Amino acid sequence: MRFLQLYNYEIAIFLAMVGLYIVVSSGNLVKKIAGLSMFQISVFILYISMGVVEGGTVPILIEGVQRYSNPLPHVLILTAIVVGVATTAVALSLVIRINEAYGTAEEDEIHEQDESF
Amino acid sequence: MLSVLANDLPALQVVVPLVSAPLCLILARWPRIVWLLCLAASWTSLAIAIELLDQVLSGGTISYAMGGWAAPWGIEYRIDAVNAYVILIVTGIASVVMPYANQSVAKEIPADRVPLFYALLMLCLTGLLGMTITGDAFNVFVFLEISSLSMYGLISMGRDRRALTSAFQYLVMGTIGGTFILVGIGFLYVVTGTLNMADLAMRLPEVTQLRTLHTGFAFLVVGIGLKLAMFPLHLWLPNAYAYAPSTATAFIAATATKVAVYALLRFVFTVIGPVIAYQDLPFGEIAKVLAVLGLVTGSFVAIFQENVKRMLAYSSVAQIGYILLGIGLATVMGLTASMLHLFNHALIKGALFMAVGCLFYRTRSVRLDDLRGIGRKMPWSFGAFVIAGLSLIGVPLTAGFVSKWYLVQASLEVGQWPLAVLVLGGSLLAIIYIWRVVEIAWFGSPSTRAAEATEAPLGLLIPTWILVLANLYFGTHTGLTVGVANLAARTLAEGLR
Amino acid sequence: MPTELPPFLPFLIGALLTAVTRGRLRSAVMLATPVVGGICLLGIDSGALHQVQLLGYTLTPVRVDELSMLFGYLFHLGAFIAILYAVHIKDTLQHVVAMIYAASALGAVFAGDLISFFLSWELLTVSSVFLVWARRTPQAIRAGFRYLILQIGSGVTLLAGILIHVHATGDISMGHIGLDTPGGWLIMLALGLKCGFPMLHMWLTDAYPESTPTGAVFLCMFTTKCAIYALTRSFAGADPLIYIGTAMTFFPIFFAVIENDLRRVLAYSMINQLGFMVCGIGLGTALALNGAVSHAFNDVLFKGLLFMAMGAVLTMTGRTRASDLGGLYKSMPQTATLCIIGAASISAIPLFCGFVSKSMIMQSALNEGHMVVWFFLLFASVGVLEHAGIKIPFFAFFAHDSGLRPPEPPTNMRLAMLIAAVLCVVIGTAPATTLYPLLPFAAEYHPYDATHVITQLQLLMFGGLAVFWMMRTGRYPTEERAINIDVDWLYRRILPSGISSAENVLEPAWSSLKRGAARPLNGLIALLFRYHGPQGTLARTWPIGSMVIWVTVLLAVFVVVYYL
Amino acid sequence: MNQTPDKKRYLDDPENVTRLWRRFVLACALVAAIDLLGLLEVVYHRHIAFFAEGLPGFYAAWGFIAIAALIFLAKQLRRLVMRPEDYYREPGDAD
Repeated sequence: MRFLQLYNYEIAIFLAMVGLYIVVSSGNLVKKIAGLSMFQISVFILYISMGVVEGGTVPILIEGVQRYSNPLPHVLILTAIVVGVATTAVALSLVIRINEAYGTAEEDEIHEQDESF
Repeated sequence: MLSVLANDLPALQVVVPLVSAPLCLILARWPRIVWLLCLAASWTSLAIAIELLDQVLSGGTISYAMGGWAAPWGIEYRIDAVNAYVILIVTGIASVVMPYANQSVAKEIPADRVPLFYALLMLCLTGLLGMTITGDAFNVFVFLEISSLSMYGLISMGRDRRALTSAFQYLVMGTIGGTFILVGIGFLYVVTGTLNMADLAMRLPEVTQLRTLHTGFAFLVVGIGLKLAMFPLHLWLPNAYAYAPSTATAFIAATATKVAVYALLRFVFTVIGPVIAYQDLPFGEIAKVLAVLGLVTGSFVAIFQENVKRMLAYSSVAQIGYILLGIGLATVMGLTASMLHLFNHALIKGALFMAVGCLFYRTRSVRLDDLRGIGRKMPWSFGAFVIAGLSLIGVPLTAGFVSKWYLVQASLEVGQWPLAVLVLGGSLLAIIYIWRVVEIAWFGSPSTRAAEATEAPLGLLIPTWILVLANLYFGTHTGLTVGVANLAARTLAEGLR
Repeated sequence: MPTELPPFLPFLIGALLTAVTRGRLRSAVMLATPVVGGICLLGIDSGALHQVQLLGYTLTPVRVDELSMLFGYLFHLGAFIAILYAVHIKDTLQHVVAMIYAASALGAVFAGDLISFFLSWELLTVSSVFLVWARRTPQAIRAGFRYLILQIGSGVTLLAGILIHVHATGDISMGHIGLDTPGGWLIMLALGLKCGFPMLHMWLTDAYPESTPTGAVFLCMFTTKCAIYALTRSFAGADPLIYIGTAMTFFPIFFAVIENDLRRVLAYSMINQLGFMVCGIGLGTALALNGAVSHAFNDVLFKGLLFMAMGAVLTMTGRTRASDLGGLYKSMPQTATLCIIGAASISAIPLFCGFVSKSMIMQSALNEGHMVVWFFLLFASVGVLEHAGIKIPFFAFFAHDSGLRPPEPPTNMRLAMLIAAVLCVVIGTAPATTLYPLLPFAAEYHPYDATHVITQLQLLMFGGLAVFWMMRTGRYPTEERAINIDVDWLYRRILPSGISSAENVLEPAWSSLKRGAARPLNGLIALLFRYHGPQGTLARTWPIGSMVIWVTVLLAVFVVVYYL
Repeated sequence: MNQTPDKKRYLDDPENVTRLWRRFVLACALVAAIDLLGLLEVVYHRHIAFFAEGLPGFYAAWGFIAIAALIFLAKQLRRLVMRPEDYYREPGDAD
């Protein structure tokens, strides 16, 4: 039943694939960003899963607890989350500008307009 | 005071541009002061970089504990011949681009966004320098994202609305690349429990057979490959270079891919180690195949481009093929060639994009059609383009020749004749696409835009010609570049053979 | 110390000064350059004078020995004559590139290693093409491009040959190379293109007649002579050169007979003369090599003289076609006389300089027992008399009167021609005190003995007799306002039409291939085609989705390959 | 380019040209005659490296035959390679 024990890794892989699939399949730029975020989040889960120590608890000092999870991946992922938020913010603002310039946020329509030049 | 600072040079290398970025916004009401600040920051960076290289060459590797936290736990800045050399390239280009920026930016960016532009440029510089200088794997990711995010902003400031879509494309691709790198670093962490590169290098040999490691390496290579525009992951690059403002293009084209190449070298040679990468895994073969594909397709596509900046961008893809080829050969000679081309290509592409920026400054277009006959109207700008183009082709006495010479030698050394032929063949293709521009821009009858053009102002010409002359200088005085590149290659290749 | 100066430096400095000065000052600078350079050269020491480190090799940009000194003197002399000839024109571009051109020729003959030689070789190409372009006609521009492409081809071949040679032997010195390695063959091929090997000669007859009147004089002096120098240095005694050289003497004379443009006749004649030299190099004995280099020396003088005479005609009348000219001796008697001296020299009439050098090569062929070669050479030397000795002066200055009465060319042009003509005669009459002491190889030769003089006179006079007899009886081919196609036809006509017809043939095939065979792979092929295709589809920006697919594909490739 | 009316020149008279021609033929005959004297070792000593050189009048004959052959062959070559003057010409070319 090793397969089931690794469920959080499988969720991470599943999320990553779903996220990438959305980026590939959806023509809408906002949805692409959503997919991208999902892809990033899957990696956060991956990292957090890595930090798990069997039987450990959250790495905050608690009386009587000996086993803590590894705090380092958590710290790292805080940074990564910040990066993810920043990326999403930049991406969304770009979409706003694109929408102003083209009047649409659909990728195929944008390409159509540019090729008409 | 100075001696105290001198001990903190590695930190200052990153902190100086980092601090100047918010200052740009605080001083936004005085654009001229903003520019002067950035100029000072980039020149200071260059001075620090020169000092660091000097220290490394005389005293060996510098290790600097960030915030006083010792190495495996804290973040270490670790400078050896390799990254001292790359830092020199990045700061050198920044120092030349910054004087150029003043007039070019004023013309291309709306006045209210100029301070923002400079802030982003400084952030970008920070990110690139940080990526290079740090000795911590995760820190690489953080600085990579700093540079990437600021690059998206820089690109989106182009006047053409396609700059926006290009920036968006790059953002999606860059984020995927960054995330791949993150995954790769995570896998390395899982198998070793450390993020310090030197520490990783020590512990990885214990776990060479683990698939986790192999998968992590695959993620790293693809992720970094995206940033360095390795074929076929280069698709974001042509648009990004083509529609960004001239200054941004010149800076990014000359530095960003170089730093990504550095990151690849660092991970392959220092962290993973050449034994695993080349002997256990076929990294060398894949790199060679992709290098050749990039070299050939990049050059061919460049021939057909109607937009000069896009043409140069595709040529960058081809030139990255050369660099990758040297890495794929996995010999000291090959690495020397790669390191040399890293430097020389920065000079070449910087000069070319700056020259094109000069043309754009007067004609407001980079389409070949509009540039018809411009050569005779703007002989100095176009002369710079031609000489840098000769260097790109690899004509003797220019910098481009030196690196190609070494690359050919490296290919012959391992008995790979076809590669040497390909390298020379690539030069022939470069002749074609550079010649196309020369033929149209020099011999064509002037277009309406070209007819009204006059020579670009000195503020643009002088920095451009500095890079052009650097191309000629380093084509004839190879002592410095070859010496350092060879030292860097030997540093990298310690684990080789 | 003047002796420490690299021989090419005075010319480079001269080029710089020429670019910034004007008027009389510039004329003085230009004329002083070869004089100063020549004085420096007189005092130069033998041996490797300058060495620099580049790319891990020790380069020797200046290496002096007797062979390079001979060419050094020759190029200074030639440059002085050509500069004097050109000094009146007001075209900064031409003056500057001519100086750089001379400098690169000197760089080539004094280069002590293959890399320096290669650099000079490329500079030779790049500077010389401007002498063609300076004519500024559309034809000249196009001819210049064709010239440039072939010459760059020669440069690339040379570089490839050098790389292979250096890699095989580890030796970069400019010395004997020989044909033992593929590198040697490539180097010879590259040199061969520059000195007009058969089938590689077309740039010469294509571009030289399109160049400016003064540019052609420079062109005829340096490029091919550098190639002769290099062949002498590196391929002396290579057997194939004997036969290549013989072919070079032989085929151009037929073209020269029927060619209408007199400067093109001279270009063909040049290949013919180069053939004698190449043949001598191939024979490889001390006498033959002396013959080759001394013939190169004399060729600069008499071919330069003939090009100057035709350049004078072109300058004064604006035309060089035989069918347009004639009767010019009436108003240009001095030019006509000087031209005849050049014609006599190239025809190797005794007392003129061609006689004292060509005989050495002919004699060597006999000595070495190459009878067939000797017969062909003899045939070719009579042919020279026909097209260069008689046709050039006859059709330009005599023949039917064209009615043109141009005045004599400017004084400096006449003076330059006079110097060349005087040298032709002086060397022709007193070779033992002028030319022979300069020769690099140890071989005694005395051209003036009764048998040789009389047989040569017989040969030439009866050849002349045949020409005039055919002219008087109408058997001589008339001057036609026409051109003759040569090997360049292949790429000026056949290649372009071939490409377009191939397109016509292949286009339907390609589209049916796309339609029929490729349905399952349609996506992939469409992807590839979009990528490699013409610019229309390439201008398209890629959708983000397909980029991401590439990322995943590549990741999959890496993972799979790593797992295997 | 036109000057004052030409004065009559020596070569303008066909008579004179014919006269020159005859003199040239005579000179040729003389040179050939010397060869015959050389054969008899009268005037000078002939040295011969190759049997053909020993034939009387070899050089003279070879000179004449070579030119005749050359011109004949060149005329045949014309059929193969001669093209109109504007063969390569493109619009806009100067004369």
